[in-house]
Amino acid sequence: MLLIPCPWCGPRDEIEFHYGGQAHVAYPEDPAALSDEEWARYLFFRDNPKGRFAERWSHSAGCRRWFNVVRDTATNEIHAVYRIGEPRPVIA
Amino acid sequence: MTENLPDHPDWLWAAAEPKRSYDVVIVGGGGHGLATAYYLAKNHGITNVAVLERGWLAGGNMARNTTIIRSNYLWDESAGIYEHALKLWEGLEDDLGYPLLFSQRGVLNLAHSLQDVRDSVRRVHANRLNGVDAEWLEPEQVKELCPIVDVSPDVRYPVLGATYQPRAGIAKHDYVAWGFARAAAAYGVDLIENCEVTGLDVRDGRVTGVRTTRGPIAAGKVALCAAGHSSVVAAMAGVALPLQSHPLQALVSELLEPVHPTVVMSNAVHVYVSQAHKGELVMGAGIDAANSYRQRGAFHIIERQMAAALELFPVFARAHVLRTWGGVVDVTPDASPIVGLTPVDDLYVNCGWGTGGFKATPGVGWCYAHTVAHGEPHPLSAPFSLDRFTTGALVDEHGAAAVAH
Amino acid sequence: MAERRNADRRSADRRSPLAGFAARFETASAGGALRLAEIPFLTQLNLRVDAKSPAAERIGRALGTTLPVEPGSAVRSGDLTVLWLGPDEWLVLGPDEGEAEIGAGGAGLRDRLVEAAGSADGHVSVVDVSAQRTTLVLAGARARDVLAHGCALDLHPRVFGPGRCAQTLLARAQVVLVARETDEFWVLCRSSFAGYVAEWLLDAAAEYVT
Amino acid sequence: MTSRPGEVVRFRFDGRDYEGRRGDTLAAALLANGVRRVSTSVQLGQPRGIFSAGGEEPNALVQIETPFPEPMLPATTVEICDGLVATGLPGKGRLADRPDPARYDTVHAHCDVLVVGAGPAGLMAAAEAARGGARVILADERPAPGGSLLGTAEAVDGLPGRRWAAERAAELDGLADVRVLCRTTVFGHYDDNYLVAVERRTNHLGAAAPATTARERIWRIRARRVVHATGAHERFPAFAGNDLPGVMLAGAARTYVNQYGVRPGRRAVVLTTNDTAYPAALDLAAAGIEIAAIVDVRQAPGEEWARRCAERGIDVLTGHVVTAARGAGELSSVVVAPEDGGQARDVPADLLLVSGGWTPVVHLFSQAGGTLRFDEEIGAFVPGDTQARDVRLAVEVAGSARGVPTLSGCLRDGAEAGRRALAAAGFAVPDQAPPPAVEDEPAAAPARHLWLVPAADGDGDDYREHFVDLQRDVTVADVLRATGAGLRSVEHVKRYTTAGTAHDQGRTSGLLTSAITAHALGLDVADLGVTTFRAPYAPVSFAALAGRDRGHLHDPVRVTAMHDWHVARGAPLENVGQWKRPWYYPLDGEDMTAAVLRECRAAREDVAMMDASTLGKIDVIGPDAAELLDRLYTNMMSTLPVGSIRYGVMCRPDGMVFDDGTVIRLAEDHFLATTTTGNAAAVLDWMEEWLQTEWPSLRVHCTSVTEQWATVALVGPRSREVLAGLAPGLDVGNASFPFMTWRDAEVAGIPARVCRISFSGELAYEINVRSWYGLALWEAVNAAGVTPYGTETMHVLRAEKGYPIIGQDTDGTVTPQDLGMAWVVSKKKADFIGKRSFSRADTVRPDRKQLVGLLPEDTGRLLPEGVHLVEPGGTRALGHVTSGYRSAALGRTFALALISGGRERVGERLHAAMGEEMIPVTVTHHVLYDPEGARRDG
Ligand SMILES: Cc1cc2nc3c(=O)[nH]c(=O)nc-3n(C[C@H](O)[C@H](O)[C@H](O)COP(=O)(O)OP(=O)(O)OC[C@H]3O[C@@H](n4cnc5c(N)ncnc54)[C@H](O)[C@@H]3O)c2cc1C
Ligand SMILES: NC(=O)c1ccc[n+]([C@@H]2O[C@H](COP(=O)([O-])OP(=O)(O)OC[C@H]3O[C@@H](n4cnc5c(N)ncnc54)[C@H](O)[C@@H]3O)[C@@H](O)[C@H]2O)c1
Ligand SMILES: Cc1cc2nc3c(=O)[nH]c(=O)nc-3n(C[C@H](O)[C@H](O)[C@H](O)COP(=O)(O)O)c2cc1C
Ligand SMILES: [Zn+2]
Repeated sequence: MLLIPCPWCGPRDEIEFHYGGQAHVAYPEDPAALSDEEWARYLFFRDNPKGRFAERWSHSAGCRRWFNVVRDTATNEIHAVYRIGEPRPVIA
Repeated sequence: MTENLPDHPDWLWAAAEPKRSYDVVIVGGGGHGLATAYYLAKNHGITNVAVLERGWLAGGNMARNTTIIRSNYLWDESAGIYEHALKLWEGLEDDLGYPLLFSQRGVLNLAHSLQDVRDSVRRVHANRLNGVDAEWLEPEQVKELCPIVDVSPDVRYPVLGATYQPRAGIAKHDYVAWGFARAAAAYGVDLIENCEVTGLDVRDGRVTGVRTTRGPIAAGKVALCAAGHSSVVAAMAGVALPLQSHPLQALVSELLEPVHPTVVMSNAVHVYVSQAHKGELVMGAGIDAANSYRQRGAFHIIERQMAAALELFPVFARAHVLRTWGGVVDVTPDASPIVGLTPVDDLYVNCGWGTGGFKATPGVGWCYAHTVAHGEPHPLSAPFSLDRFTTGALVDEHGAAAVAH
Repeated sequence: MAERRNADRRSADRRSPLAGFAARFETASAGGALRLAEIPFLTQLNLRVDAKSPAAERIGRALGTTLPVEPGSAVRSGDLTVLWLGPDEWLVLGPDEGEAEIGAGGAGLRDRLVEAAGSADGHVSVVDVSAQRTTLVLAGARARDVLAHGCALDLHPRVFGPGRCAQTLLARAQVVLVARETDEFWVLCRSSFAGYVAEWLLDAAAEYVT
Repeated sequence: MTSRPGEVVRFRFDGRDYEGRRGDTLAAALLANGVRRVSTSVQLGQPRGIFSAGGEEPNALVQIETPFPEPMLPATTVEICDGLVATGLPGKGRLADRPDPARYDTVHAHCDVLVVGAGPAGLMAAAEAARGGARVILADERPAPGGSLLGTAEAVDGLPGRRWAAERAAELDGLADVRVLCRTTVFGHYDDNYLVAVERRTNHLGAAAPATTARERIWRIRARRVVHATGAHERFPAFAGNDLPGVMLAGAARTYVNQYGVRPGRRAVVLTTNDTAYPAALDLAAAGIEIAAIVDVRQAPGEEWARRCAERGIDVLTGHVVTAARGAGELSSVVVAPEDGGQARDVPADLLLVSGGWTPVVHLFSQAGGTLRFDEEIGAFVPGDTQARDVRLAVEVAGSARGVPTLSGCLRDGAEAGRRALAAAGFAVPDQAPPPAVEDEPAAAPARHLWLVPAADGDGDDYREHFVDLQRDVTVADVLRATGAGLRSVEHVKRYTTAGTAHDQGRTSGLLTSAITAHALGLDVADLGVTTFRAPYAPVSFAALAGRDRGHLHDPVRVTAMHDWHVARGAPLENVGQWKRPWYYPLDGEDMTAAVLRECRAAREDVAMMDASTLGKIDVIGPDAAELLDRLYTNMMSTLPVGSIRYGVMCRPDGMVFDDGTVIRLAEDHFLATTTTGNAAAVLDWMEEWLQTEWPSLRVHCTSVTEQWATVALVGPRSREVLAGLAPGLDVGNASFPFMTWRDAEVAGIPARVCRISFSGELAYEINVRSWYGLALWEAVNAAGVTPYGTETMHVLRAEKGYPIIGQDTDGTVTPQDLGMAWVVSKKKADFIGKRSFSRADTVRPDRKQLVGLLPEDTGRLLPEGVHLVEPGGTRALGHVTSGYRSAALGRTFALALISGGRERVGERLHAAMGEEMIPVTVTHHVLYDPEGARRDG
């Protein structure tokens, strides 16, 4: 049970959240202009690194806000939490 | 008295030292890697093969799964490869000369809602057309097969029936892995442990070798079998895969006198359970929601698992959880595997089996060996190519195919 | 006259989600360690507005208190309570206004807020959710203990004392939890879940009330 | 020792009645009664005795029969109570054949410092943390605090250790922010210092346990810092016959004497590799047990111990080993020999105390992600640096859990750990208090790490009687066979031999297995390592883990405001997600088929009503509300006039249908969207996800109002008439209130929003009121002579019209076009979610599965849902029946199906394959009833 620091509500148990996968995957400007390969990348291909991963969470049972987290998938350590629209922080 | 496990053979395999080069290097010494090596040697006469394993052989998901074997998948493509596997299972003990404790005790998939029933019946009919044994059972028939299932109508999610595959069952995972390892080693395959692949050498669009914690190794062909770590390894050759890695947990109870004669799985009341040969209840849980490479999952998953187990099996109340553990499973968008070629020549991929690839072990080993040997997909694995994500020809086993184990 | 009759008829016809639990709540409350009761029909408005906007200020004036901007805080103003739900979201609780019409009209709280919001700034929403949730009061020396069986929040009085509120989970239901007084909580739960929450609370309380 | 003080407790074991004393464990009570054989081993069927005095017990496993059957508990952890009935286990436990009446529950707890283990180290850690003002939880699995002090006779601050511990714990428990939990095993240490513990609350009370008290309670503890003060387990070397009843850990024997006043034997030999067995031997001697000899594998013990033994006349044989324990089913003699090969002798004894050193209990530390380091001095793995790895553990380890050997050292170490935890949790650390005084602490001589004692000549040197894992009957021979088979990893050896996989998870034997393996491979055990530690630290019952989430509380039951009416009316309920919905309303003597046909006829020919409250409802408001809906629905919502309603479909980006429902426009900037019952939460989440993460500039707010409204669907040719009667103020004329519009009005005197929509194809209305009024409205409508119908009839009616149910007629692989709903896909919008996918290679295939109608040639034949279609003579599945019903309106059965290239096949004859039987059917268009829509429009 991770303890996830909601940028608004503070630390809450993982079960209050909904996982949203990789962060910073923008909906394509003009999907119609994409090739099938490019569209498939958008649809199905997400990073899956072992290590730091910028990902989205929604505090679905709390304030219902989406936000971003940098978490190490090898250790589950959370390195940063930041709001949607903010750039991924640089972590030493 | 109690049922003792059959003995392992006196000799298994010798730890091999890496050579400079091999015709085929298999990355990952789990069940799939070992079965692939075995069939490369046996079916295709290719024996200058190394299986590279970063830890101890078959210590990944092969050491962690709940060992459910069945072939009653929904879609024709899935039925093809899983049924091929099941047929191989039926002759595998003899083939490998190893007691695998393959027990065709049947698998029940319970239905708890009218939609579950529809989906289940649909699968039964699909299975039959595909030559897969399948039956629909009414609650009383479920009770007959597995008397400890609570089929009373007044529980939160009553059992409305079940699909039943009599030929399905379980096997002893370690024995399977070691059976393949031993047989492959006997053909001259090098099984190399504590040898982590840290890089893939790609020249002019062709893979030429691997770099490892035990030095570089040249390879004519490289076949990935890294399960939960497939994304990480494929990325070494610049190949992106539509995978997400999640922890999946399982647990066992203490040894108990026989209470559970078959395998029961339930999607809605998420639980799957069998009583293994020694007498322990083996139970699987769900995946953790978030990506992770930790071989352990969150505790609330286990609690929910137990709540679900007691709904179906009230007599389990005072059984004890002895040990829990987790594995890292690689999940695809359509809950079907990826087997075949990659954009890099001579680099092959077998991954995405997610929560359910143990049952496929001999089948995928067979097809993947063929793919690697011939440089083109085996007909049974062809539908599981990487390019299905581009065309959209997914083999979606989520919706209608019950729990994927 | 016809108006009046309708209004009476309506209140008579209203049935709160936990109407059927009243007797069991009373029994559970008899020992004194715990008080459990439904507060039916509170007016509840879901308010969405930019906290820094003039509209928020006007709404605050209409409520008699500025909107609390500290996450998880609640303020009271007369018989109103304003709960922070999110960075631009509040739940306004007020007394039963039973007869309010669907849509606008009358002098209900909703209309006051809509009016205060004005239309100039556009992006304000005031949604009537009075029947979306019902309110349970759980009070007494063992109230915290009962909640702790199903709520993962730290309910220590220093952490979750009067003036705090939270959207969270109680057992398997989403709730809005409000610390009213030192030993008094309100549990707001969705109407369809109310029976489950009530059953759960009664079960969790069994150890303390018998 | 029949003269033991204390309250007498009567129990029964293996069919015989015994007396014990309150506070005894079953093991202690059995030993007091001279019972030494407790169980039989799982593989070999050998008799086994009591080996330890705690949860690490590998041998003495029992089955509880009364008060309630419970499998496999170590007799060393079962507290006896009056009426307890237990039996020794031959390896396997047995489950009850009746439901467990006990209650189980869960509690969440938060603290600054959690201390695991209330031995001297843990007590000091907790005391220090509490002194600094922290919120502290101190948990110990034993019934009383004190840890090893309970079993030793050592004094602290001039008090017997047991009393000192009790007083410290009582002091702590008296503090407002401290909680002391006994009988509480912390069994898992998860991410972010989430620890789980199980408290056994009533077992020791037997029949006196209050029925409302949960028998076992799971504590879910979130701690800012954790102090692991978990102590150490004594271990044993492998020698021939080390499984015989009568062989016992030295510390355990000491505990039986000191804590329980029980003599575990009459004449003892002691085998040791270290000094800690000496005080044990002396305590036993003081209790009247004859110590035949202390066999010390070292050249010399600590001087003080040697002196005290000499004083008591105890023979100390240094440089000696025990080469075998002998006896028929029970220890009768011990073979002692000089290690360098001198003459062996047989020493008669009924007790053999063994001490192979102490292994720190690092389970939880390791679970938490801590790495271990081999400590040469104690010959065991100890916690490594907590800050060494990528994950920095918020953990301290104290006392013998990290290898501190002495009592004074553990007290000091505990205090320091408490202070470190305090500081790390952000508290000011108060001045150091003087450590408690420990008087008698002789200097120790170094231990020697001896794992394996070869048998004396000719005495079973095949190592088949040298047990490594007593519980799994694994011997040194088994380990050697594994390494001989080529295995080189201790994980492989574990799986080849099953060592460490039993109930005790190898607590006293795990290190031994590694050491023997390392020895066989010519490796250093430090390099070989040990197998992975996993939760739970000790077995936990399934029921405890399930807690309160059982029976009717297993999963929330969601009901509408009209639910009680449905139940009172005898409607069977259908589970739809968490909702309970009325399925049909049988009249007396009616079966389901008859009821549904009657309900359908009422809807088609007269007037009927349904509880539609479960549909999801989302209030969408803001200047950009229309824009948001345009992007999410496949069709155009921005052109919908205020006052009107439109049906819409949502797809995932992959083009597959995800949900459908109606959208009503309340105002220029205000919509109400409905969703399917099962998808209400998912659709709201979906909207929020796009809004917040992708289009934050859109000015829209979405609010769930699902339960704000109760909805009664009023359906059938007479529905207008009924509505007119109930809502005299509403102009129900077709022109003033046309299809797909809504009006606010009073219905039955209740403020309502009436929508003229139809999911049945009939003239129909949906009346929405605040859910408080749901029941009143329902009753009023029903009183107007309207027939209630359930979900089954709803399904039939909509199927006759070819309306799909998302999730029944779709399965995540179906596009709107596949459903024959190309009309709902906007050609005008530049983009919407899913659009791009409609032109992928696979979505434009002409042979995609498409929704069609099926008419069985036998008009009375019902096609089961899920049945597959094949071409006559063929075996390849073309698709399957998604919905199949008897239709009152059509006077026959019919079905909907998804069939490859279905629309091209209209008119074709296919076979539904029911196993061997082939049922001929004709493919039709999917809309079978009133295709022109005249009825709903009229
Ligand atoms: C808890 C659990 C329950 C399951 N239950 C079932 C079930 O009931 N039925 C079923 O059919 N399936 C089940 N599965 C799934 C099944 O275990 C897997 O699909 C299957 O084992 C995957 O194939 P594998 O055996 O080759 O994988 P693995 O055994 O995981 O093999 C992959 C190997 O690759 C190695 N590796 C990774 N990276 C590198 C590298 N860089 N260099 C060298 N080696 C590397 C790993 O160490 C690992 O040994 C379950 C899985 C889990 C975790
Ligand atoms: N070399 C040694 O390590 C050694 C040998 C013999 C005696 N001793 C003596 O033992 C004492 C050690 O003191 P200490 O405080 O470090 O340990 P301890 O053994 O006295 O106390 C540890 C306590 O932790 C409890 N515990 C362990 N795991 C637990 C869990 N998961 N959940 C709940 N409780 C758990 C145990 O029941 C025990 O009561 C000292 O007096 C020392 O002299 C040490
Ligand atoms: C089918 C199956 C049965 C198992 N039975 C037991 C068992 O009886 N006792 C036990 O301790 N572990 C058992 N395990 C779990 C293993 O001990 C171990 O936890 C698992 O292989 C994962 O490895 P790890 O925990 O070392 O990471 C079993 C595992 C599987 C897959
Ligand atoms: Zn939040």
